[in-house]
Amino acid sequence: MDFSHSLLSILIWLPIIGGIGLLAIGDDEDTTSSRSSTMRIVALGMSLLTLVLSIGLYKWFDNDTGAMQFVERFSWIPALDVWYYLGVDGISAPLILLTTFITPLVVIAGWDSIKTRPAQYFAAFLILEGLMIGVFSALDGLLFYVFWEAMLIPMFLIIGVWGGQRRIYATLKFFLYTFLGSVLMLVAFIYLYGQAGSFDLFEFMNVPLSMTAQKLIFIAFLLAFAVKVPMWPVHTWLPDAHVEAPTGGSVILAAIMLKMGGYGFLRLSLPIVPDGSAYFSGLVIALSLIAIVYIGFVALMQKDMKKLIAYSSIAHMGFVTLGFFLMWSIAASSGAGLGMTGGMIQMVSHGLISGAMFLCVGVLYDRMHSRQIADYGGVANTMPKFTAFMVLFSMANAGLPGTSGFVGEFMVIIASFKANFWYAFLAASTLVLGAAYTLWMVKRVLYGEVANNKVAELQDLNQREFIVLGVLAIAVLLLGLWPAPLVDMMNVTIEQLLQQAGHSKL
Amino acid sequence: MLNYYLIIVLAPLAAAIVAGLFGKQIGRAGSHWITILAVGLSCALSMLVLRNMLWGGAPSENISLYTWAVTDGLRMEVGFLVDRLTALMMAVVTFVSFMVHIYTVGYMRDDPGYERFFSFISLFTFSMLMLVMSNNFLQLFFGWEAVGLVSYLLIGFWFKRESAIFANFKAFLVNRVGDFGFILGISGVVMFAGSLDYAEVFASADQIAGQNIELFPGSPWNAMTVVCILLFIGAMGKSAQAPLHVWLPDSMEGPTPISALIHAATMVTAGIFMVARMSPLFELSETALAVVIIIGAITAFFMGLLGIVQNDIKRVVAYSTLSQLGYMTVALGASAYSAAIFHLMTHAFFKALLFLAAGSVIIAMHHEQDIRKMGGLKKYMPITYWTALIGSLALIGFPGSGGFFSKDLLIEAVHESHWEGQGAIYWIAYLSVLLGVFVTALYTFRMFFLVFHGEERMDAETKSHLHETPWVVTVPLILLAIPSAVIGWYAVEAVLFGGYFGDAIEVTQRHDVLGRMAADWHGSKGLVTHAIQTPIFWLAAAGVFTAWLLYLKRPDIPATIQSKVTGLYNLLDRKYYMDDLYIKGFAAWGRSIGNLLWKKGDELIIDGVIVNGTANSIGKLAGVMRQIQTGYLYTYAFAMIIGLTMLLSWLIWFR
Amino acid sequence: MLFQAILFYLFSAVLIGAALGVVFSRNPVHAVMFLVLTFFQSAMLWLLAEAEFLAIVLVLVYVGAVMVLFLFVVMMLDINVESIQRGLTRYAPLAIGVALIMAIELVQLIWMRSQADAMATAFAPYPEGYSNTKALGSVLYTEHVYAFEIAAVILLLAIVAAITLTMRKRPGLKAQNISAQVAVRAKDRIRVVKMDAEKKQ
Amino acid sequence: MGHAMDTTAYISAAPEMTLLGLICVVLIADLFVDDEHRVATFWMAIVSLGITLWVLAATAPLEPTIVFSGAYISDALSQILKVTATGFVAVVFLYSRDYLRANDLHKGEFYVLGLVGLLGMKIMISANSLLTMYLGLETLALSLYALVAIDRNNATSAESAMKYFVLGAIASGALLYGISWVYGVTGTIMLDEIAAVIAADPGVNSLPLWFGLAFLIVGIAFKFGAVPFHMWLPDVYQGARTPVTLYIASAPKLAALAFAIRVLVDGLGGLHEVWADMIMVVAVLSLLVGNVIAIAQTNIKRMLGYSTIAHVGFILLAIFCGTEKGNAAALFYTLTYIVAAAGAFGIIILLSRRGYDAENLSDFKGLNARSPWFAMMMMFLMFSMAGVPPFIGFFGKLNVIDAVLSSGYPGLAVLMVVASVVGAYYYLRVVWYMYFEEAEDQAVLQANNDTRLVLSLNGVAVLALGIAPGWLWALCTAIFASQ
Amino acid sequence: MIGLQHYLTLSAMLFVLSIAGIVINRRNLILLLMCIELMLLAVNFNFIAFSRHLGDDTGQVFVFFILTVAAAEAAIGLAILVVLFRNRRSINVQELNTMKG
Repeated sequence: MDFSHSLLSILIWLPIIGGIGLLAIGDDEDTTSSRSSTMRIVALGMSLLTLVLSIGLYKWFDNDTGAMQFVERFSWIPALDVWYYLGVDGISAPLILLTTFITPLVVIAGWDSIKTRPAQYFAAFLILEGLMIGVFSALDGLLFYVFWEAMLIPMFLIIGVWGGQRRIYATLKFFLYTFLGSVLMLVAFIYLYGQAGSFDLFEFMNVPLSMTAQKLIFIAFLLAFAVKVPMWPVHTWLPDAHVEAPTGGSVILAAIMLKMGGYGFLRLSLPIVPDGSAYFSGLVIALSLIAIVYIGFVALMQKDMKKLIAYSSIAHMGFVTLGFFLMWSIAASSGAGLGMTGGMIQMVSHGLISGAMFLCVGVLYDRMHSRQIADYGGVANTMPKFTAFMVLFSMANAGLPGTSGFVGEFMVIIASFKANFWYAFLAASTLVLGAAYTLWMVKRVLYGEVANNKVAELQDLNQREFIVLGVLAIAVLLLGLWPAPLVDMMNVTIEQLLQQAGHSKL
Repeated sequence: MLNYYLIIVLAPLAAAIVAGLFGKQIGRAGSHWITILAVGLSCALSMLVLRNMLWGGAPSENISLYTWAVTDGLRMEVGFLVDRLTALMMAVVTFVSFMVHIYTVGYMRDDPGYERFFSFISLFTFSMLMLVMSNNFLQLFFGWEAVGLVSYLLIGFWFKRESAIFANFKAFLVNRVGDFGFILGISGVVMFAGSLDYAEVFASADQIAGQNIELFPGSPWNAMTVVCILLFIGAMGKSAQAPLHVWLPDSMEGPTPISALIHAATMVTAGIFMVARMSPLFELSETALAVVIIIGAITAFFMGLLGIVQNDIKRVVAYSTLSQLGYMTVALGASAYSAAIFHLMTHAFFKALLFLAAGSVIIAMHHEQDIRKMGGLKKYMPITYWTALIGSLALIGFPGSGGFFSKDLLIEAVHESHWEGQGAIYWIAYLSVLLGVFVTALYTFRMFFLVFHGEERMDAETKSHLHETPWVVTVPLILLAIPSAVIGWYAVEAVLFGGYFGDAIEVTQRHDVLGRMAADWHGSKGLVTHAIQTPIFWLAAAGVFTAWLLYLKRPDIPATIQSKVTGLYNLLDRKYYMDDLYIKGFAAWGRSIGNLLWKKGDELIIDGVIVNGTANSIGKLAGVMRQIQTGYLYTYAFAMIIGLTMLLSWLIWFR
Repeated sequence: MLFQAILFYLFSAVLIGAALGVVFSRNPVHAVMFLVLTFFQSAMLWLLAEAEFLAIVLVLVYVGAVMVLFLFVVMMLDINVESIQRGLTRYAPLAIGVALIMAIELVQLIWMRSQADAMATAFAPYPEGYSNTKALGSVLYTEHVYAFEIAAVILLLAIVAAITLTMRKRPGLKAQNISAQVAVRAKDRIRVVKMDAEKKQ
Repeated sequence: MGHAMDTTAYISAAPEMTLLGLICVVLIADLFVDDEHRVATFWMAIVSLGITLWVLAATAPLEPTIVFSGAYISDALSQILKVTATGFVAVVFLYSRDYLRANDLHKGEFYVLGLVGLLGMKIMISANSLLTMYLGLETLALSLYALVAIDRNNATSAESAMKYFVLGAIASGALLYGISWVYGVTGTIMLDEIAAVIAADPGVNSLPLWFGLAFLIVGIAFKFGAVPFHMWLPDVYQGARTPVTLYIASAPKLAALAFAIRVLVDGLGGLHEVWADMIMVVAVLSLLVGNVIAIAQTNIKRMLGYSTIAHVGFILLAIFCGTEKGNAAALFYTLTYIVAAAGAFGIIILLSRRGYDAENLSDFKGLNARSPWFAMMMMFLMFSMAGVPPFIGFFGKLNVIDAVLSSGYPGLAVLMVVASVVGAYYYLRVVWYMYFEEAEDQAVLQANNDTRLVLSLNGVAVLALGIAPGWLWALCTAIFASQ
Repeated sequence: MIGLQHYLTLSAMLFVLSIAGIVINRRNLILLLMCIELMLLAVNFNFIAFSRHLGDDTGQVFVFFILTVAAAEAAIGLAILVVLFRNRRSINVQELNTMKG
């Protein structure tokens, strides 16, 4: 059956409808009742169905064209010339696949660890999934913005309702931080709308802009995306949000929401304001490198596992922005694409790895209700299977070749060497720093004698957790050993993007 | 041949996966059988490959297996380059690995992590093979890191031990420092050569050497020098060259088979192998070669010295490994790549042998490793004794042993490598390796005498249980002792002078020391007979004599010396304070930087002042502004009046 | 003309004085009285400007009705005059300053910045036989009928609102219900209960 | 000016006349209804509004009609504002009924005053002369004063009514003073004639007229509750009983908008340059002051009061542009804002019960546990007010920002969005209390099904409108394009 | 020559005076209401003056309506005042601050 002409809409709305359905089923105080289990099954079914359908996206995706595929275009607000305009290319399709891949895992991970209002919990994730796919597939500025902002709402609730001790501080900080960033993007959009007469992103790309306008628009975009990525120094919401969010929230936040920032740079900043991007590329590179080194050191000292992983996310996302903005520093004929591809791969891979890391911490948290490294020690004695996964993902986090964590970093480091030796020098410091903070945590949490009675009583992974981590492990290894399918998806698009970004609008 | 290669590589991997994932199901015996068979198969096929190369005249093969990724004109592939260098390494790796597998059955008999251990060492074999068989930098780096990973896992095998998990963390980090340079080196290769493939890179070596890179504004560096030094930093990490050597002694926290396999015979030599493999590049940068030789010389001599003061049996061997790796590095720096590889090979055998022998002793001593508590073991463990003796003699380069050929010729090569513009570097290198011979003999036989001879210093309980170790332990010892003893005789000519490596190793005319030495080559027998005329022999003999004197004849002297030169002793005992520098220096410094950035940077400045500061000041502002809303009618009216007056004033005076 | 001017200044002076009295008098009753005086003076001034109808309405409606209402409330609420603090608000000086600024601005507007010549002329006198009342009456019910109806609504609204706000049944009030008292019958008041005689223990 | 008279006038003004007649009917009929059956008055009021709506629809003008010697105008703008105002007054009555009954306030006067207030709004909406505008304003204002004080036993209500009254009187005094100057300079009080005079004679565009304009702006700003003429607003919102607050917060904003547009755009459009600056200052101050002080509030009615001030800033900034787009944006913003405001106060009423007003933010704690559905509705409303898509509030802000940007004020646009972020905090706080905190009060929400239904529709409307805002925006632009 | 300017000036003085009275009064509310009456009086002066100056009766009609509305306003204002007094037993402006901030 070929439903490719409306595949994107299906992917967006199916989970959202599922989420609404869950809200309609409603919560039951008794988490073992048949209503509760129906609800879980609906949630899982919806997310799996979305995943299965999204395979079509991969299957029917044409690697040889840089044009938009699976395009849908209907008039939405004719008075403002706003269109319901969807489509994917090589940079959005992988991220959509990542989204559909991660969501079922999150649903499974929350299967019975969520005791309060599970229907709302799963509904929030399903709705969030739809909205995130919407962001990645929207080709109309306003539609993009609507999805972009709407996404904050379920996340706000997820952190706030099901989060930890300081959840309210964290979720408010998360919301306001991101909101502040994105409203400026909105102003930029409206300005562009005024210039182009339409919210169509391609119109935005074609409209001529003066240098001043480009600079200002770039700053607006930068704020929006830098907060989302997050880049130093607007990163401080992330550790708090991650630490306080429930496991599923952390996973989605790290795995997908952070990617929005990177995606935004590619989809909006580079093609719409190429000269502005060129002008500020040095700044972005500097911030990325600071993120890599500075945050590496900060992560080293974290006492809270989730915070450590959160900080490591920031450092890893530094590679993404670094890779994207190298193109203006590279004089050689090739290499810019390598950085950009590397950044993209890093996004996908970081989605898998950080998600897996947060799931690992979630496994421990479900049992011990502590995230403090000091409360653990010698977990390997009681949880060998878990240890195996955790070490694998830690290694991936440290960028070990053979895991997906390596691929993007490798490409970006190579590309940055082409730009400037010292860029590469600072970027490569993550090899040491990343290993230091990740493995130090591994050492303190997993290894050693059993630290206390609580650790002694830990149960190893149950089947559900095993499946979740196993699936992620396979993905991490597969992507690490054979990234070609993913890279092939992006190549043409990135080439085209490079041309677009390299072509001055002045 | 591709199928052979694939089996060689994948058999250990498959075995590792099976033993790792289904260890509980297939049981202990199942685990060791499957891994031993797999590695045995690899070993047999590797031998076959080597045989085909040596006698079958099989050409070197460069096979691309699959495309890892292609982007932006850069092909990243996975493939095999099997030439003579590779074939040799494959044989060595799989053979030692095979021996260690067998040995492990005995050594780890009572360990609860038995299946896991077999899985790991099989995985290691796979990784090492990937490293040596790679035909490109990407895969090289993959293998490079994968062996590091397995090394990490195995050093920390007994993860309950605080010292073990400290050691594995340290090992990984120090290796990562090396890898930091290595990946930059690879990036440099890609930048200047535009490819990751060995063949293409080597083909454009001249072109790389013709370029400059400005590391600092205004000071151009030769691109080749930069690339080679960066690559060599990677080698320094993996092959534990000073100052990145600190992890290797600590890695002795791992089970002894691991020390033998990974931390003596194979993984640590990856750096040597890599430099040899990159000979077409290193040859074009004398600066880089000078760096290599200096680092090697320092390691060879100074690490040897440390061996003298160690009391842990494995640590002594470990320092000896460091020193021997230094020798190999010196050879590389002298452009005697073949000599380095040859020494690598012989070293693999005899050092694995020594480690396994040490392991055997440790088993017998019930995991007591302090040589001061041993002594007179000769009569209890004859097989171990004799094999250890063979290993020790090989190590000190006793004429005719495997180590003799490799080391003697290596030193000779260094002696010859006297080309223009080297001056002091040459002399430092040469003297280091020469004096190193004495040191080697001293620490080797110090250990040997303390363990096997002299009075029995162990406690009665241990003593009552002393007996020779089971056959799974002794058979590998014997099987390793044989090549340790005889390999030199057969291989030396072919490897060093027979052009064995063919085009696998490239040496420029100017640096071709081995070529010059070949002129004076009179066969292995000649070399052995002339051994007595060389200073090397006498230095070694002096070392053995000193050891005998100090530790058997007059055991009171060492203590006296120790008390006389406390400063020097402390320097050695504290390993030149290198650990202190790293742990109390860099690590502590890194942590305090981290703390500073976190507490002051993130929490105080960014979060405290900027983020929450803004939020709080808006909150405070709200608190202040609401004061205006006093609740009094006249205030409200007054506000209106002020507003009105402002509007009027603006109209009348400012518009 | 001079006479008119003299009258104008006289009335104006009294007007301002009375207004000041309203603002500054200590006793509310006095203030009301001053306000009445103000209105009277205004009516005079309006008469001077030949707006007779409004002058009379002002006196009738304002003085006659509204001011009486004010007075009534003042009396009804029975505010203790002595207890009322004499004094000005904290920022009275500031307020007076602002008021002065506004005064200056208005005066500047009226005397300097506008078309002073055109405005300085006296009002053109009405023609003979002109009746201010008649003129206003004629437009009030024709041109301004809509506004007039609205004014009626406003008055209705005022009635409804005033009643809603002030008319109430006091919850604690004890009142007689005469008709209920008259209608009462004896048998409703007394109930005869039969009971057995008490037995002795 | 040949103003149409006779039957056209009566047909045009039929909605007002019908309403007035029905008010009288309700007023008299209420006398015969005892307290137990007061709900009859409610239904009569609802029916009256229904009839008015029908009359409105039946007499919809095809083109702008000016009648009653120029005092009355009927056009597309008046039509949409009247329809909306009528509808919202009905919604207010519906939301209020149960609350009033529970709190012994269920009197016919509430409905009568509410209807008279609506009449006042309509008069303002249809005013073409400054006189009718003033009279409409007073009709509305006097009803509101009385409504605020309607709970006679409540000292707080009385206090807020008093403040409202005094300040309102001052404002209308200032307004009248301004009108007098405008009249003195232009010689007329008809807005269309004023526009004509300004267009014909550049000489009148001078300081005296500007002075009059400044005083007029005071009146407009007061009606809207813009800084610094806003101070009555929080106190009145807080002090009035919640149904009254609901009333004040919803429909009268439409009248204020009509007031501003009729006077500033239709009448004094020629002075745009002069009033734009003044409006801008007032609007920007409103944005900042409203959003900032709202953060410090603990009483939700007061908080929403300050939020209203901030929203007014947006509306005024739209008017400030002086373009068709700006006016349309102002209309759009006002319409969508009162949908959200009505819903929010509706939910506050829903949470209240006998003798207990859910006035404090903390009363919203744990609402999600008590009633997930209404918690979600309140969340929709809050996010809509905060301007988060896909709720309709976002499109309101979008259009205003668009108008401001296309008039060439990027700095203002940035200021507006930053102020929105500050504002988002206190809306989020409501959501936080509802969802993240434990309930202190487990009482079950009591409301009739019709109230629940309408309230739900109201909540869903902000989402539905947000998903399909196109028609409304098209309508708003069409209204101003036709003028 | 008594003309427009004189009346306007008088009106302005009344207007300012009434405003000052409202702002600086810290005593009772009735006084506030009276000040408002003064303010309306000032407006009326303006209208009458302009009406006479322009020779146009509209201004006077306006004054008529202002008087009407002012009466209604006064009635409602006093009603509120009475309600307030009943609840508070005071009409002191300074005690009227239960809501603030």
